[in-house]
Amino acid sequence: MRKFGLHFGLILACVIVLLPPLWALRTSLVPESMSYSTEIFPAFTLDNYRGLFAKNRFGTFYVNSLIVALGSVIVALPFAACTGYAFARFRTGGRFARFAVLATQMLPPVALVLPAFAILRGAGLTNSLPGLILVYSALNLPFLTWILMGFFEGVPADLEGAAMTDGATAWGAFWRIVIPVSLPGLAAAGVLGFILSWNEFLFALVLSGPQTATIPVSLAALQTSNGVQIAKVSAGVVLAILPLVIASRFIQRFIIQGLTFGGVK
Amino acid sequence: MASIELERVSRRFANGTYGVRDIDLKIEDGEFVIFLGPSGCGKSTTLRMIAGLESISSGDLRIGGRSVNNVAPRDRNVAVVFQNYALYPHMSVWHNMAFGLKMRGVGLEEIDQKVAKAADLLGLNLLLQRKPGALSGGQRQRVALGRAIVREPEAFLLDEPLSNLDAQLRAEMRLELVKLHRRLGRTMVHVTHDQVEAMTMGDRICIMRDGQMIQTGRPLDVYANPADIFVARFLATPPMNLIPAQLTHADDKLVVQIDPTTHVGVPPKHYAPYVQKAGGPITAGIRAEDIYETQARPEWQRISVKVVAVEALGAENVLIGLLGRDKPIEIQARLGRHFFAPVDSIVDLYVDTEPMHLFDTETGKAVARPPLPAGR
Amino acid sequence: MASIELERVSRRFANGTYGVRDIDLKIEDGEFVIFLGPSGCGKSTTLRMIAGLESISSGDLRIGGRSVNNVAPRDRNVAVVFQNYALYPHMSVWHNMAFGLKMRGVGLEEIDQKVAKAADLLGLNLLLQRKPGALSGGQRQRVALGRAIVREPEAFLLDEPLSNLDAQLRAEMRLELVKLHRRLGRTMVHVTHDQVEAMTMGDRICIMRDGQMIQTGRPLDVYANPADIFVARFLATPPMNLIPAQLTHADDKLVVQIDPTTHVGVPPKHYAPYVQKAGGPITAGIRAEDIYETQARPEWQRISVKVVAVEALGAENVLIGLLGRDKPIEIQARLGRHFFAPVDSIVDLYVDTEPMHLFDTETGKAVARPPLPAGR
Amino acid sequence: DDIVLRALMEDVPETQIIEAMLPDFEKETGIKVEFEKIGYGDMHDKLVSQLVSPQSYYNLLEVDFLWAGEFPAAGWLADLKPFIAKSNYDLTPFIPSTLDLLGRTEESLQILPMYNYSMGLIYRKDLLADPKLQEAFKKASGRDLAVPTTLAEYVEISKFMKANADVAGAAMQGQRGDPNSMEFSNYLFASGGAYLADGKKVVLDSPEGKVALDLYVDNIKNGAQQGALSANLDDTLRLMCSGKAFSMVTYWWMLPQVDNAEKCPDVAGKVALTTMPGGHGESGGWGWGIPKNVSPEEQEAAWKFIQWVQSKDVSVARALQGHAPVRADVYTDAKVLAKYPYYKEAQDIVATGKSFPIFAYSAQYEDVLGTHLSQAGGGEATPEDALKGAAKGLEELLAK
Amino acid sequence: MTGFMNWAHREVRIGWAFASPGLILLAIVMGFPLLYACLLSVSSYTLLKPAILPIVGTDNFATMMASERFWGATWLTVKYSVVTVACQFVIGLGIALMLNRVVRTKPIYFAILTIPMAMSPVSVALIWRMLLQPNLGIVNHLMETLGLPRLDWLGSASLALWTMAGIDIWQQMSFVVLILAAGLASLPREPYEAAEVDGARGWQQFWFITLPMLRPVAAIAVIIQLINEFRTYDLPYVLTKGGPGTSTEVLSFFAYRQAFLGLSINEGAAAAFVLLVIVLAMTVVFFALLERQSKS
Ligand SMILES: Nc1ncnc2c1ncn2[C@@H]1O[C@H](COP(=O)(O)OP(=O)(O)OP(=O)(O)O)[C@@H](O)[C@H]1O
Ligand SMILES: Nc1ncnc2c1ncn2[C@@H]1O[C@H](COP(=O)(O)OP(=O)(O)OP(=O)(O)O)[C@@H](O)[C@H]1O
Ligand SMILES: [Mg+2]
Ligand SMILES: [Mg+2]
Repeated sequence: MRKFGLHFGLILACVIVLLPPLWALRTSLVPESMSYSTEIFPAFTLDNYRGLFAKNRFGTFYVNSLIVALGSVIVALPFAACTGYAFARFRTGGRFARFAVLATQMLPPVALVLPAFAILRGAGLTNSLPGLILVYSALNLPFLTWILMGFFEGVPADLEGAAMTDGATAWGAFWRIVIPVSLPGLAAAGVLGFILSWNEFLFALVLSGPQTATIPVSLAALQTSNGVQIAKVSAGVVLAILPLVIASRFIQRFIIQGLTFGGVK
Repeated sequence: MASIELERVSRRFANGTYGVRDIDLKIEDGEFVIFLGPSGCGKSTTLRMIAGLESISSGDLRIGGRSVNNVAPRDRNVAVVFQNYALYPHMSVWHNMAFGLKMRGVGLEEIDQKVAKAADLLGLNLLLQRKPGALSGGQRQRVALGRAIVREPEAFLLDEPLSNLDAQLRAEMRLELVKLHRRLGRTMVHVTHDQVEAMTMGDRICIMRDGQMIQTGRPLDVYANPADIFVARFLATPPMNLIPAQLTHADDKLVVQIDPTTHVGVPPKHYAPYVQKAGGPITAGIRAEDIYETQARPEWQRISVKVVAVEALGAENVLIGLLGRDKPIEIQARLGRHFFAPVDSIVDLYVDTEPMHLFDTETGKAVARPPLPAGR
Repeated sequence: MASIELERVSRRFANGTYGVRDIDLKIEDGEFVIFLGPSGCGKSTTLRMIAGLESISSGDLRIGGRSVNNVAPRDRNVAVVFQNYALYPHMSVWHNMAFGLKMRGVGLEEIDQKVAKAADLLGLNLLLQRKPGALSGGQRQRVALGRAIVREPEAFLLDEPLSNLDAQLRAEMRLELVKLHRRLGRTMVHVTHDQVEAMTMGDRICIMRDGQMIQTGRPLDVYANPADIFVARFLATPPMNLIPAQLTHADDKLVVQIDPTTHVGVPPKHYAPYVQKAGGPITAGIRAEDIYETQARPEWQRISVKVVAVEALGAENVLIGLLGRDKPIEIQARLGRHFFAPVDSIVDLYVDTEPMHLFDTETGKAVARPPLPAGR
Repeated sequence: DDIVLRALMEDVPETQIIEAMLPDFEKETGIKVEFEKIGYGDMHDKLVSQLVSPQSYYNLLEVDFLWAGEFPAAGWLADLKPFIAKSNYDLTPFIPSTLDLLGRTEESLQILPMYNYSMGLIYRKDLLADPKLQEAFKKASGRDLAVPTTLAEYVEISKFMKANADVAGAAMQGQRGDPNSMEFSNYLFASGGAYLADGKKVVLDSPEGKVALDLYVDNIKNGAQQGALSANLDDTLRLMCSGKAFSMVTYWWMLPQVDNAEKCPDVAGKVALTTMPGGHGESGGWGWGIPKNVSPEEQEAAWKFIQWVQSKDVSVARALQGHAPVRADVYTDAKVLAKYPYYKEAQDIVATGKSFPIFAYSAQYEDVLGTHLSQAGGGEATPEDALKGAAKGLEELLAK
Repeated sequence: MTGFMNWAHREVRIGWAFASPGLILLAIVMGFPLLYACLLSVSSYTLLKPAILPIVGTDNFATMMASERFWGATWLTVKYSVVTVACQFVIGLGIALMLNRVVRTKPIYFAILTIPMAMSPVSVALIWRMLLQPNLGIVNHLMETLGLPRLDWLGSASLALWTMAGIDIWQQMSFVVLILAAGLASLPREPYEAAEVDGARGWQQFWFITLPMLRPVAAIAVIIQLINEFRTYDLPYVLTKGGPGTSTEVLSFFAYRQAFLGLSINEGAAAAFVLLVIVLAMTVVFFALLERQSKS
C-alpha cells in the first residue's frame, strides 16, 4: 500500500515531464500548417523529419553534436576526475582553488564568447569539431570536477590506504579503487557533461561554421523572419532526445543500484 | 632489512588532539612485536604511521635505517591488516587478496597459487567469488588477513586481525601467524587485546597508554616485572589485585599490613629492596593466580576472604571476594574448576607472596627490585 | 512481553546461499541468551532477522507471541549493536547515542541525562563532541554499545559488542551488561566469541553451526555435556583433546585403547552407558584442564606425553605434546604457571577421566550418558 | 586558388531563392558561393565576432538595415563607390527609399539594397463586407465600414471588430524589441510623426507622437488579441492565418503566405493588402556589403556577385519566385505584375515607406523604444512618460 | 596544512599532480578569455572603437551601477534564481527519493524523468511557446475546456517571470534528479539499518540520515544549478526578449544587451563580472553556512 503512493507520485511526475515532449512528438508528425491545431492528430506526415534532413542538413549536425558531446565528455571526465580527487582527498589548493575553478563558470557565456573565439581563431580551431570539443571540455570541467569531488568525499580514505600499502601508486589507488567505487558519480557526471555540451548554444553558434554546426544551432535557425517552423523544431527535439533515452538504459545500472559497501566498518 | 625505528614520533590530529606523543621505539629486523594498550591509546595510529597512512606531525620514522617520513606507503613495502578491514567493496574475495600481488607485478599463475593457499589456510575457499558485502564479519576479517599474508612484505602490520574470529579459528590463526613469522623472518607488529596472543606470539610486547609507550620487554618479563600499577593490572585477566596497605617493619620482619587483623609478610629475600619504604603506605599487587585454595607450600600465607561471587568459566572458577574487615577490598582469585563456596561465606585462601609486587602508592610505580625470572 | 520465538526460520540470500536454515528457538521474556558459533555460521543473520533487518525467507518469527515477519524494525522496539557498528557518520558521539531516544520522543533533559550516564559508563565523556571518523576502533564500538544501552527497548541484540575492547574494559563492560540485564529484566541476545562472556553472562547458550542450531542449554551444562565433537571442541580454549581409539572390554574393565601401549580406563560408574560401544572405534574427548602434572587423586590415570612446546601465558602454561607412539596424537594440557619441560622430553601427566566423553567416531555424536552435573 | 564567396544568410525564402540560382552564377563567373543559413536573431553575434577579428571568414555580407549605422560606424565595410565607379554600375533603377534606408550618404555607399521589407496593412475583405457588421458599425459610428484611411479609423475598426466580430481587431506584435518598435513605427509614421527631423533632432515627443502612442496603446488594450504583449511575427501570422484576427500590420510580402489556400485555408482569398492607413508605413530592408577585412580579390569577387544578383534579369527571375524587389523596374515588369498583381500596392508601400532612425545604435534603440512601448501597453507606464522616455533614450543614444 | 608551503609533503605533491592536468586545461582554454573579459570590463573597448586603451578603471561599473535597469535586472535575477533552484531542488529531491525506493520499475521512470534535460533550452522555449500560445496554444485550450480562464502566460508583466520559472523548473529539475539519484545510490546502507532499529520513521530517516549524508552532493547540485540559473539567457531570449516591459530582463540578458546591442563590450563584461561576484558570494556564503551547520 505504501508503494502505491510511491508509484502514484512517480507516475504523476512522469506525466508532467512527458506531456510537452509528447506534444512535440505529435507536432512533429503533423504538417506545419496544422501544428497549432487543437486536435490531437489532425493529419499525419513525415515531411518534417524528411525536410529536416533534406533541407536543413540535420543529419550532419546530429553527427556533429554526437561527436562534440561525446568527445567533450571523454576529454573532460578524466581531467575532472583527477582534479576532483585532488580537491576531495588532498585538499589541493584549499578552498581557494575549489572556488576559483568553479568561478570560471560563473561568467555568463556572453562575456567569454568573443575572447574564446579570438584564441581559437589564433589556434586555427574555429569552425572545427576539435575546437568545440576543447572548449566544451573546459566549460564542463568545473562542474564535473565539483560533482565528482562530492562523490569522492564519500569514499572511505582507508580503501586507498589499503591499496597503497598493497603496492599501488596514488594513481593506482585512484584508478583501481576510487573510480570503481564512485561509478554512480562518474555516470552522473558523464551524463551531465554530455548534456551540457549537447545543448550548448552560444559557443556553438559563434565557433562553428556551416559544416560544424550542432543541433541547437540548427534548431535555432528554424526561427525565421517568416515565422517559426515549429513542426520541424519539434521533430528536431524528438530526435535530440533519443541518445539520452538510449544511453539511460546503460547509465542507470550505475546510478540505480550503486555499490553497497561492506568493505569497512 | 626492515628494522623500524620511531624517534620522538608524534601524531597530532586536525582537531588538535594527539593520537600519539613522542614515542621512541626500535623494532629489530625480523622481530615480532605486540602492541597492547587500552582502547584509544594510539596503537592503530602508531601502526598507521609506520605504514605511511597517517602523516607524522613531528619526529622521525626510519625503516631499515632510512628516514621514511615522506616515503609513499607502497615504497615501504609493508602489509597491513586494517582494524576496519578496508576491503575493496567492488572486488571479489579473490581479487581482494590478489590485488597486492598484482600491484607488485607477480605472475598470474603465482598469484593464483598464493591466493589459493591463503584461502585454504583461512577457510575461504568457497567464498573466493563473493564480494565483501556478502560476507560475515569474521569472514571479512579473514579476507583482510589473507590480503596481508599472501604477500611477502618487509613488515607485517596487523591491527587486531583476529578480534572477530571464534576461539578455535583464532587459535589456528595465531599458530599460522607464528609459523609465517618463522618461515619468512619478517618484522611483524601485531596489535591485540587478547591475553593469549599478547603473551605467546611476540618476541616483545609494547604497552601503550594515552599515546605514550609505557613499557616494552619480553612478554613474560613484563608480566613478571610490571613497571607500574597500570601495566600490572592491564596485562592479566582477571587483573592483578591491588591492595592499599602499610609496610611495617617490626621484629626484623617486613609486613604488608592490610588492616589491623589482616597482613601478609614480604618474603625475606625481598627485604633489601623494600625496606626503604617501610613505615609508609604501599600498594601490594597480588595476581589472581597467586592465590590458591590449598596450602601447597609452607611459605604461602593464609588470608580470609568473604565470598562475593564465584564465576565458573568451565575450565576454572574465579572467586570474587572481600579482603579485610574495616574497609574491605575486592580481590579476585583464579581457582580450580571444582572450587565452590556459597556467597557470603568466609573462605581461607593461600597467597604465594614471592611474586608479589609493591608499588609506590603515590606514583604508582613499582618499587624497584631485582627482576624476577620470567615465568614467575 | 518480549519473548522471541523462531519457528523453522530460514534466510536465503540473493545468491542462493542460506545464511540460516530452519532454526527453531524460543527465547523467554527477560532471558539472557548467548549465541556462539564459528565464523560465518549465521549468528549475525539470526540476530538481524530478529531485529527485522534481514527478511525472513521462510518460517515464522514471533516477538511477544505476535508474528512479526512483516513488522518494520522500528515497530519491534529492539536495540541493536551491529557487528560493524553502523554508526551515523555525520553525527557526533552524543547525537549517535541520543538519536534513538529522540526518535522515541524522549525529552531533551532526560536524553541528556541518559547519554551522560552511558558515556560515563563507557568512558566516552571526553569524546561526546567527536564524530565517529575521529575515534579509535574500540571507541567506535563503545559508541555503538552506548547507543543500544541508553534506550530501554523490549530486547537487546548485541553482535560481538566487546570484540574490539581491551581485556580490562571488556571485563567492566561484561559486568555492566549483566547489571543492565538485572536492572531492566529485558531479553538480551548476545553474540560472542569470548569464552568468558559465553560462560558467565548468559542464562543460556545457543551453539550454531552452518546456519543451524546445534545445542542450547545452560552454559555449564553444555560445557559438561556437549552434544557432539563440534560443541565439545568449540566451547573451550584450548579445545578439548579428541583422541581416536578403540573401546575394549576386557577383564570386566572398559578401556580406551589409544595405541598398543597407551590407554586410559573408563571410570566404572560410566560403564553402563558406554559398554554397548565396546569392541569398536571410539573418539575419546579429554579437556585440556583435566590433565594435571601431579596425581592429586588416586583414580587419575597416568599418560606419557612427548613435549612439543610449552606456551607460557603468564597465569598458566599450556603444554602441547604428542600422545601415543605409532600414530602420535597432538594433545594440549593446561598446567600451572610453574610447569616447564624441555622440548622432546617425555613427561608423565595425569588424566582425570571422570569428565571424559566418548564420541561415536562416525557420527561425532556424544555417546549418551546421564548428564554430568554442571561444574564438572 | 579559386575564390569561394562565403556569406552568412538569414534562413528565409529570399535566401533560398538566390541559393537555387547560384549554379548559374558559378557557371558564368567560375566563382563558387556558399550560403550558411541561420536565424536572424543569431546572425549579428556571429557576424560581429568575425568582423572584429583580423580576417573575416565571411567575405560577402548580408546586412540588415538596422545594422546599417553600426557596421559603417565600426568601419567593417568596404565602400562600394569605387566598385560602382569602376564597373559603371547603374544605381538609378533602385527605389531611392531603399537606398536611403541603408545609410547611403554623399560620400559613401557601403550597402547595396538586396530586398525590401516595407510594412503595410493586411486585412480581411470578408469582414469589411459583412452586412451585419456594416450595419452595426454604421449604427455605432455613423460611418460606413470601409478600408480605413487614417490611423484613428483603423484603431476604431479594430476595436469594433474585436467587440463584434469575435476576432481580434488587430494581430499585434507587442513583444518587446524589434516586433513592437517596428509596429509602432508604422503608427508613428501613419499619424504624421517622426523620430528625427533633419536627420539629427529628436522630434518623437510631439503631438503626433502622442496621438500615435495613444492609439497604439488603445489598440493593444482594446483591439489586439490576448497576449499581444508577448506576440511576435510568428504568433500574429498564425493568428491571422487561423482567421481569428481582422488585420495585421506586417511586411507586404507576407500577403501570399496568408493568402495561401494550402497553408491558411481559413482566410485564403479573403485578405488584401494596403498601405498603412495614414499613408506612410515603416520601411526596412536588407542589403549587400563587403567586409573590409578580406583580401582585395575576394572583394572583387563579392562585388561581381552583388552586381549579378541585383541585376534586372536576376531580380526579375527572383521576383517571379516571390522576391521582394528593390528596383522599380522589377515592380513594373509585365511578367511580374501578371503573376503578382498586388505588386502595384507593394510598390506604393515601398515608395512611401519611412525609415526607423539609422545610426550606430539602431538595434539598441529598438530595445529601448520597445521597452517603453511594452510598459505603456502593459499599463506600467503612462503614454506620456513612455513617449518622453523613448525620446530621451533616442537622444542619449544619438549622443553616444 | 596545504599549499606551496609544505611542498616537501608527499601528499601535497601528489595532490598537485592530480589537480594540475585539469587546472592546466582550464587555464589554457578559459584563462585567456577570462583575463580578456576582465580587461575588457575596465577598458574603453566597444565594438565601434575596438581598442583596449585607455583603461577607464571602474567607469564601466559606475555607469552600470547608476542605471536603474541594472539594479532591476540584478534583483530580478536573484529572485528568479533562488526561487527556481529552491523548487528544482525540492521537487528533484522528492523524485530522487521516490526513485530510490522503487526497484523494478526504476529504469523506466528514470529514463522518462531525465528526458527534459536532453532538450536544448532554445527548443524547450520554442516548444513551450507553442504550448502556451495565448490564442492558439493547447494549454489555454485545455484551460478553457476545463472552465478555467485563458491566461496570458508570457504577455502579462506579473505572470511572465513565473511562467518562465515554471518552464525552467520543468526542465532543470531533471538535472537535480540525475545528480541526487546518483548521490543516493552511493550512500552507505548501514546507518539506515541503525536508524530503523532506533525507531526513525520514513521522514525522520530522510531528515536525520539521508539529508545530512547527501549534503555534499546535494550542495553541489544546488550550487551548479544556482550558477546555471544566474546565467539563464536562452529562455528569456526566446520566450519574452526580456519583456513585457522589463519584467523578465535577467542579468545575463542585460549583459548581452549591453554588449551586443549596445555595442559596449566593456560594459557587458562589467555586468558579467558583477554577476560573477554575486554568484561567487552566494556560493561561498552557502558553503560557509553548510559547514557551520554541519559542525554544530
Ligand atoms: N548478503 C549475503 N549474501 C550471501 N551470503 C551472505 C550474505 N551475508 C552473509 N552471507 C553468508 O551467510 C553466512 C552467515 O553469515 P553471518 O553474518 O550470519 O555469520 P556470523 O555467524 O555472524 O559470522 P561472524 O562470526 O563471522 O560474524 C556466512 O557464511 C556468510 O558468508
Ligand atoms: N581523526 C582523528 N581525529 C582526532 N582524534 C583521533 C582521530 N583518530 C583517532 N583519534 C584519537 O586518537 C587516539 C588514538 O587512536 P587509535 O586509533 O590509535 O587508538 P587505538 O589504540 O587503536 O584504540 P583501539 O584499541 O580502540 O582501536 C584515540 O583517542 C582517538 O580518539
Ligand atoms: Mg585501533
Ligand atoms: Mg557476525
